[in-house]
Amino acid sequence: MEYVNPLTGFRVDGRRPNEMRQLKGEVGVVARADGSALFEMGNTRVIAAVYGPREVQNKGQQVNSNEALVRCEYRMAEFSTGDRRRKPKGDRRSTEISLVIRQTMEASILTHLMPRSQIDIYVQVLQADGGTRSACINAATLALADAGIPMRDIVTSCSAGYLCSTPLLDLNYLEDSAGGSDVTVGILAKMDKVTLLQMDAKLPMDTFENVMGLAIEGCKAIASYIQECMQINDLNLSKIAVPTMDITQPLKSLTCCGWMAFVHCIAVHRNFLGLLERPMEYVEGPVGLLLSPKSRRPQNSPSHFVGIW
Amino acid sequence: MAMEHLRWRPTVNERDFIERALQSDLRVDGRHSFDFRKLKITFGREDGSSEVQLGETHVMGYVTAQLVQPYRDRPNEGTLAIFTEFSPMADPAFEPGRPGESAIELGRVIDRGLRESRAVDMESLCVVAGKHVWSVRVDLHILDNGGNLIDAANIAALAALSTFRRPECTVGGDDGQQVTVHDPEVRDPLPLTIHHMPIAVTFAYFGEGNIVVDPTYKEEAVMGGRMTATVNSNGDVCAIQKAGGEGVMSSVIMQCLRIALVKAADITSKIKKAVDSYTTEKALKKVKRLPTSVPQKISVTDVIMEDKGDGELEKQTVDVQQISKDPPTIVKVSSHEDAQPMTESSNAEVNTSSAVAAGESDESQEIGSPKSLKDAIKPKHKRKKKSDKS
Amino acid sequence: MVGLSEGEKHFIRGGITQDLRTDGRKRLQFRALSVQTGVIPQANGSARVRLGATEIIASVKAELGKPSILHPDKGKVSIFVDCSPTAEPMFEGRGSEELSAELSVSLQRCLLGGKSGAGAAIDLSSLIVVEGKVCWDLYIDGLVVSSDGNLLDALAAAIKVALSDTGIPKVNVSVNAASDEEPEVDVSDEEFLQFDTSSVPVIITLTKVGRHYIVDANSEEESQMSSAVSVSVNRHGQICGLTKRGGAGLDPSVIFDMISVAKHVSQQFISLLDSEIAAAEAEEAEC
Amino acid sequence: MSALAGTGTYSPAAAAGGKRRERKEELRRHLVEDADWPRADGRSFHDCRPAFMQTGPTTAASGSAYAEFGKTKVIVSVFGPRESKKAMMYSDVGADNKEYSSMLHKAFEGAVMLHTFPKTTVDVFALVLESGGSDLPIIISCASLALADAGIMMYDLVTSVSVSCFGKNIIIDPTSDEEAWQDGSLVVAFMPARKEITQLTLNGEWSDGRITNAVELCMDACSKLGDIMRDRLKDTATLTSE
Repeated sequence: MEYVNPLTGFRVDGRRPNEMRQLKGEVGVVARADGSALFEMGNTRVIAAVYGPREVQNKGQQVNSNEALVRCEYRMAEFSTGDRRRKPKGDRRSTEISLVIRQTMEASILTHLMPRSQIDIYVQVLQADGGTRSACINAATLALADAGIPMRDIVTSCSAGYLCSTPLLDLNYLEDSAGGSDVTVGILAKMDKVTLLQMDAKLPMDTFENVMGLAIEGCKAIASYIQECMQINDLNLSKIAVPTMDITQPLKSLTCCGWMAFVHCIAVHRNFLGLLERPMEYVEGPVGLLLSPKSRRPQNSPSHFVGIW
Repeated sequence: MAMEHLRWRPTVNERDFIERALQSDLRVDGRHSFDFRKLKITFGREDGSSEVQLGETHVMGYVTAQLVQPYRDRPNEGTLAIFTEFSPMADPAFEPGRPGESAIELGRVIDRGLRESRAVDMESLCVVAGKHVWSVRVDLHILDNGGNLIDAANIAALAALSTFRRPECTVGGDDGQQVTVHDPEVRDPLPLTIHHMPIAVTFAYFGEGNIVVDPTYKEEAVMGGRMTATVNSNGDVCAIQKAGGEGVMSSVIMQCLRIALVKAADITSKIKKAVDSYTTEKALKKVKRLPTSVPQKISVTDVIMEDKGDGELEKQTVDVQQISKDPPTIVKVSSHEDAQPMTESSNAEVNTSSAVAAGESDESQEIGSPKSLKDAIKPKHKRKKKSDKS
Repeated sequence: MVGLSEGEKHFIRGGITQDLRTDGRKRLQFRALSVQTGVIPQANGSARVRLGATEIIASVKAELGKPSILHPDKGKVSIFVDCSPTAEPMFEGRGSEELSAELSVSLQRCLLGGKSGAGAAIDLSSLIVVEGKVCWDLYIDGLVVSSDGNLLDALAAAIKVALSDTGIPKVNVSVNAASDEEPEVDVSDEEFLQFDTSSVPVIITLTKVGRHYIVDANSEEESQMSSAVSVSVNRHGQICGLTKRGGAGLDPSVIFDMISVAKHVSQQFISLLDSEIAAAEAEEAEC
Repeated sequence: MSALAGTGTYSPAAAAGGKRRERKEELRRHLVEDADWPRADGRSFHDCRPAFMQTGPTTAASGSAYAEFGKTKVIVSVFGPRESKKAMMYSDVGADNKEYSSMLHKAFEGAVMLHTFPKTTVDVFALVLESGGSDLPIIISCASLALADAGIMMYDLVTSVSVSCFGKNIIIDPTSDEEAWQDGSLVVAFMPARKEITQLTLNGEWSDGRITNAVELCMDACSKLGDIMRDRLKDTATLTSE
């Protein structure tokens, strides 16, 4: 099959070889998550939701108590693929992708700022049309930013392939399953460093360099799009924002039921122990919080709660 | 994953020591940054079994094959599957039973390197298109985890595949669909066609730009990121796995790939040398025709894997008998049968059965003289398998 | 899991007694409903339904299959629900299986009717292509993307919308096919047949908190319930299914009262849903 | 624990009828159309199968019960209360039916005095030896007897009965043949002394007034079944005290 038209140079879906599919990012799609995002790359559509930082749920999983524990689960919806097949949960492919996404996001999350806490990233594929792991990473970046998780950089991911002697950017499902090479790259955008790199099928060294270069360019384009998205939604990596859900949810109860409920929520859900040196940055919205820098224990007693106004 | 907390974790001092040493280009075991540890490849008594020692890392590879129906979308190709077995004996962090994350990742990285780069010729494994193809199964047993499992397991897989011999079979009968599997005694079994050797080379990245190849267990516990590049000596990149972690410049990645090329050429020649000396030895044995004393190269692991004395006894007698008749034939009644009853036993049966016309029905193969209790219970397995497939 | 303080619990219960719930609703008032169709282009029909902070994506896929020997004149419908961990961290791994299975069973009970096929939401005999040989297998999948209570009602609504969005390709069967041979089937990719969704019911869950019952409870309110009754009612006011959920026993007269309230509320909800479907379809047609 | 066997029939309203019919199709037609056609096993529409119930078939369990309603035979054993990390749990093996487990759980949630066993688990294992229709209600009734046998505190015994709907007719305690042809079904789990419904499920097509009728019919049957179960427990108690 001809994946690149020899006359026009167009691909099966009408794109040029180095053309990316339409991108769409939307934050706050899951109301009850601490951060969430929908990311579309053409027909590939994924949702990412972030819960945390919160208390470590299963102490056995905590490897290093000086850093936040990052967890990730990748799941495909039953209807996400063309042929509907019920697959068992946690198959080998999903397990590997979960691992890859987790380690990629870990590379950018400032885990040392959130000791003894846990961040859960859940990615759900709604529609799979090639490049799901890239879309998941991009969605996870947006969701983490939405949750106000401190990150050292934006991570973006894009794939590229090599078919009909042409490097192709952002493969769709048809091109992906053509049996050619597929290179998925994840970069830390500002630092211009590669954190994720996966490829299969054989490629000569210099061709590989070209294909990887193309994928990196794709990542950069996605990074600028994601930055745009973040600007529109007033998200910032450097400023540690308090996730809006955590504040507004208990806020209702605060006005209704007294401040005890509020204290409880804050103390349990936000173990921002590394951040207590700068209490003023923690102030946001109509109700502010002042946490005493001395209380470094994550307890749900209101003892380390100095005052609200 | 649940056993993650059992993984060895370096103390602050150990971590500091390893990192500080790397700053001055020193590794804790005295190697240079881009040196591999000592590689030792040995082979078991049977074709298709290998044992690789990379420093303290110890992996056993074991290849078997059986006739199966091909996948519908690839009717004229055989199949290759990689299975990994992480024993808690090798590392307390390995959970017994369900494969953990790292086991799955390892399996998939090796699978990508070998299968998707089409290192093993699959078309030549086809017997009757759409009906019978050889399904090659590579079992990788991690016996000791001293770091860099992927590279060691990859070498073990390649070495085992290189020495594997499958029984020859011919197609005949009235409808041209009858498959005859020839007894290894009658016709020499055939090796696999291996187009190229994809060698996995793992790099460990540490903060401040330090890179080493072939990280040890301790270095793995300290490193910030890892990249496994699977390359062959022709200069092709077959697979890469860098699953997140420490970011590196793309120029550094290309540099690593070039280093990997050199390492791959080196390892390829080591594997080839080991395989050559093994085959020569086998050929010599054939000439000598030693009836009684069977020259064996029994590896320690072979003994470990055998769990019941009676099975071993039976196996050895079978071996002796047949070798005395015709030295090069290798009977694959493996101790693995106990570990992997279903596939292994049906596989063993293909190999041991004498030349019986095995038409479209696999049952006809089962007629092949039952030799033991294991053989006797085979039909049940067989049926089970069939119903699974349908 | 909802962790509430005593004060909050009291507030929720008190509000319900006074017919003013925490979010300002009355007892028998639904949260804001938003409907979008055609969200999964690969499916034959799909919908995204939001009920407050609860969000469901439903898809309908039709595949050609063989009818069962027991019912050669009927197609097959299967309903599966999956709860994504995006909705609740508790759902990760196998954590959602129990709830998913419970929701699937409840939906099957409400939509598929009795064993003889009476009262089914979808007329199974309309799915037959060649009797005894070829029929449509309808796979209905619901995915809980975000959960804030009242999942069952939202799922049923999403499935209703997805079914109304569903187009089944027209099938031409070659006439000369001999009776014992497999008939040749030509699936059209241009002509689609719409479903008759008029008999697809909605599910109304009445949650009993204290002495009163409320519709469309959010997860905080659900945590305060003593019991709940889910009633599925179709456009004609007929009851197609009923499940009692949750702990405490109920006096029979209370149950009968709840059923009649549910019937009343359902008619309002159906007309609301219908107008939303019409609006969503108009919007989709514009795009 | 000692065991005692006993049989008893119970029928809520109508009198028993007589003949057998062979063909299912015809059966169905009759069930739908006729006012009171005798059923395959000779019962009339509102007639339950004879109930045989017995406590203590398994000695290893803290409490157990066996129930036989016509062809349906179930055995339920109860373990506990015993220490647990999780809250109250019900498990169900044998019948490959997760649905039944959750239904069983629901039926008892409101009946067992959970607060009397903090931090403990009561495991209920139900095994359907032979499935002959109305399995779930029989499991529920049998489980309630087993729980009582185990000395688990309950507000009341939970008894359960199902009915099938055929056209305009309602048939109580259906056999599996009848279940296969029904238009709709309704299961009620009931606490007879408290007059509270703990579990109610319904599917299929039901016209208006019939739900009320059906539920009332079920409740009536449940009360009578409750009396039988109470007698069984009393018999056991007398036997032990002797």
